[in-house]
Amino acid sequence: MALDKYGIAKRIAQELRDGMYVNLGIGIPTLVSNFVPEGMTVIFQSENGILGMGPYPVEEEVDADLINAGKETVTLIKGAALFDSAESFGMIRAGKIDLTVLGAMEVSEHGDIANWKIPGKMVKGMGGAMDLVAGAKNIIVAMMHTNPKGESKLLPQCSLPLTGLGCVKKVVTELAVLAIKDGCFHLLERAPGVGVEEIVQKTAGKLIVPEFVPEMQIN
Amino acid sequence: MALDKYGIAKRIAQELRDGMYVNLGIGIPTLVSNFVPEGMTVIFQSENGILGMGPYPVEEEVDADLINAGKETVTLIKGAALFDSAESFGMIRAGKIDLTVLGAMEVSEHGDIANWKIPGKMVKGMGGAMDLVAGAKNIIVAMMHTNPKGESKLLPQCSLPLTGLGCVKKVVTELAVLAIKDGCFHLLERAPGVGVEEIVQKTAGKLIVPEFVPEMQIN
Amino acid sequence: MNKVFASADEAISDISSGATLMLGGFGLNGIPENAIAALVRKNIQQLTCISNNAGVDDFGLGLLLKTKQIKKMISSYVGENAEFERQLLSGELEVELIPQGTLATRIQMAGMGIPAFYTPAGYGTEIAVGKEIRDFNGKHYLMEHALHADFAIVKAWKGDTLGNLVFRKTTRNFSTSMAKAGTITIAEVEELVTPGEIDPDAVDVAGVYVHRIFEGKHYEKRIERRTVRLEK
Amino acid sequence: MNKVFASADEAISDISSGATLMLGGFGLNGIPENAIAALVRKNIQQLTCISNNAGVDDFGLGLLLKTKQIKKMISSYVGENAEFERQLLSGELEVELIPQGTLATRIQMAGMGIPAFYTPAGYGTEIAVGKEIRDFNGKHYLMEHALHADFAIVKAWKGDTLGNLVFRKTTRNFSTSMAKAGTITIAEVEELVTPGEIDPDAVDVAGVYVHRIFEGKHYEKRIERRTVRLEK
Repeated sequence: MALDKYGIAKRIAQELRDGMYVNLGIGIPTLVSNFVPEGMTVIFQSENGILGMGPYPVEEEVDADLINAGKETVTLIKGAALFDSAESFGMIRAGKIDLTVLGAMEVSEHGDIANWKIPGKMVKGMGGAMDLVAGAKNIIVAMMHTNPKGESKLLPQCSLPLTGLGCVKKVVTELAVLAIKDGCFHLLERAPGVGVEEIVQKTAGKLIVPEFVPEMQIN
Repeated sequence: MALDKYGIAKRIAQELRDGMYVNLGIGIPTLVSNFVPEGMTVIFQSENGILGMGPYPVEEEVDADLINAGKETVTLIKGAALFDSAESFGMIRAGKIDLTVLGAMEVSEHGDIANWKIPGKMVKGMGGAMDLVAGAKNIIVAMMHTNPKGESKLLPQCSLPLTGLGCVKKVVTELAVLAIKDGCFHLLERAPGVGVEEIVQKTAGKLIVPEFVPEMQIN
Repeated sequence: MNKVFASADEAISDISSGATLMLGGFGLNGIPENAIAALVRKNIQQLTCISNNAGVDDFGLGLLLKTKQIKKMISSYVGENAEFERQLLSGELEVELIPQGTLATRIQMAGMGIPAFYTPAGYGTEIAVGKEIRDFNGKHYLMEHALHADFAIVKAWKGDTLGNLVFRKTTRNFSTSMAKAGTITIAEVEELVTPGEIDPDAVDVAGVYVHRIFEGKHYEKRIERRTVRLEK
Repeated sequence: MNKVFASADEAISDISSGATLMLGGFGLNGIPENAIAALVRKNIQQLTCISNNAGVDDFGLGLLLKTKQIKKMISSYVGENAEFERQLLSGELEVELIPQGTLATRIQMAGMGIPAFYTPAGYGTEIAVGKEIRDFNGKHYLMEHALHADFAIVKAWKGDTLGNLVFRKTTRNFSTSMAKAGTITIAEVEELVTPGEIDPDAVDVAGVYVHRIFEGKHYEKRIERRTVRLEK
């Protein structure tokens, strides 16, 4: 059965390692912070100027001066640090952030990503996405395998305006975990109960399928 | 009579204006801070990371963590700010420092300055001088009119390796105040009792002498 | 040396139509509420506003949009504002979108006297069109230029009469860099104190960058997305 | 996540001969005393040291000079050290002199992921020889590159076990930028505290930049020029 958004977040959380500094985009990526494995220290960065972002505040903790990049009220963990946007993007650009998780409209077999603009629609802006994809050491995309029309979002090349070139290393969808390498998607895992045929059929880009494709271990 | 180093510092202090941010080099320039006119607020920057440098500490105030760019123990005025070297030179480069006063080995009629290197001698380094002359809005040189051999230090062009090109606006020596403009030194004032002939004789660069040259008012 | 102004209206009194302004804040977080209100009252037109976002319909820069005082926005993300969208689609408003890190760094560089620098953000995208592209150590970078403004308007937590500023939590955002990049920098603060009341080690923006300062009133500090959890 | 080391010797144990090091401090102000002593004990050779100054004969980097562990110094001013001068004149030591602001900014840019930038410092001087020169708005600038190091070694006042650092007074100098520029950054602190003891608003260097931290011992904090005035 295809994963729901929590399932995708749980699977991505399995990529976390102790000591990682991680930036999570808006949407499904944000949910990943709920599934940090027990006993592991993972520090979340928010590009508006937080290292050590904590959970949402309880009502009495709400502080208008403390928000995340999604403009939501948040808290700080013990040992957090605050800084300005220039410093924050310096940190990102210098490769100090180990992992960025973000959503996408399209990903190509070359690791290109498009997630900011649909021609003909009102463009809200790229925010920090172009800086994040150009700077982070490792980028995982969390998205649905297909768009609402049922068309594959894993393509030979992106049709939408790009956010970044050749930067995505891994994609986690409701159906599969895929690595991107040497101009191909590589099927690593399938969602529990999902058949390889469905993934093949919904992946428009070149897809390498090994003989045995394990099921994701999600609980 | 030619000025002593205090006289030079006093004359330079007359260039200060209320609200100025000023960086003083090592030597005679440092003395300028002793002669800020009454009722005027002038804030001193030290390029190792101080805005609002105060006088030397009394014995009990000495703090090894607080020095100026000359590596001397100093104090802070009320309303001082501390920062790192990158920030400090950003401030300098962005033209936020209104006036820099520094010593020189040679100054040319084009405003070039040489003050860091003598070929054949041990070179200690330019420190912050090249950044200061390239960044400050206004540069006054405090120096002796001639070198120990009696040769003019105000030259058609510098013979020593340059610190900066076309950046010096004014020179104050033990003999005179001179502006630099349009490729000439312009004699503005002479030290009390010093004759124009002596200044002319000791200035090797092109020198414009007006009909009347007032005496400096120093007390 | 007097940098203290009695009110927002006095502090912005010489800003005229056609000016380029930087306005600090991220969304509604840390915005110069008093100065924005004064700009609305003054009703100057044709402003170019450099700000990461464009406020919401009835707060922040949205107030200046509503009164049609803004000719052009330079931002990284502008998605929270229906009036903005209307003006943009009707051609009344011009928008230049810049990657957030590039925007922050271009402003920072202006305050450091660095006219241009190289960043990888946007390489291979439409942002790179017309820009110098260069390789350093096998990676591609775009040349980007420092971004200046006639006036930078920021809001800090505390400030002293010499212009030193201290910020709280995430309100630093673009404000600290903008404060250093304005030809004239105007700071409004929640609390204006005398020199000596701010620890020199705690200053976020040194007074040298700040030309005018005033104590703001009635901070609303509106929250754009109030997210809470139930249990402690 | 464990960044805490028991001693300077353990923290520097994998630095080997030929490494490029950044060492924080300005003169003797804010230098990593414990790490320098450990480097002397370890007696690794052929070091390239990036540091604004070279210490004095019997303290700071002078200690590493005395034991002839340094192959090359990259500094802005090196004038306080007789042994330095002897080694330089005899050709044992190589020196690269860089304008202080250019040095500080090249280090800062390394920590910001910016490979190159333009600065006016040194235009028209021998520093400009061989460098790209470019005009921006009618002024001449040199292109300068980011400066990296295998290890950055800095000394802060306080630090926590997550690597967050706080500095006192003028000890920030080059240390805050170097801490962000090292491939591996090692910080020694006067006081090592647990997370939560440092106010997040007061952090000078965020923990993400710091890979190893230890509490130093017996800080001497030698003063290079003790200048005092008599009356209060």
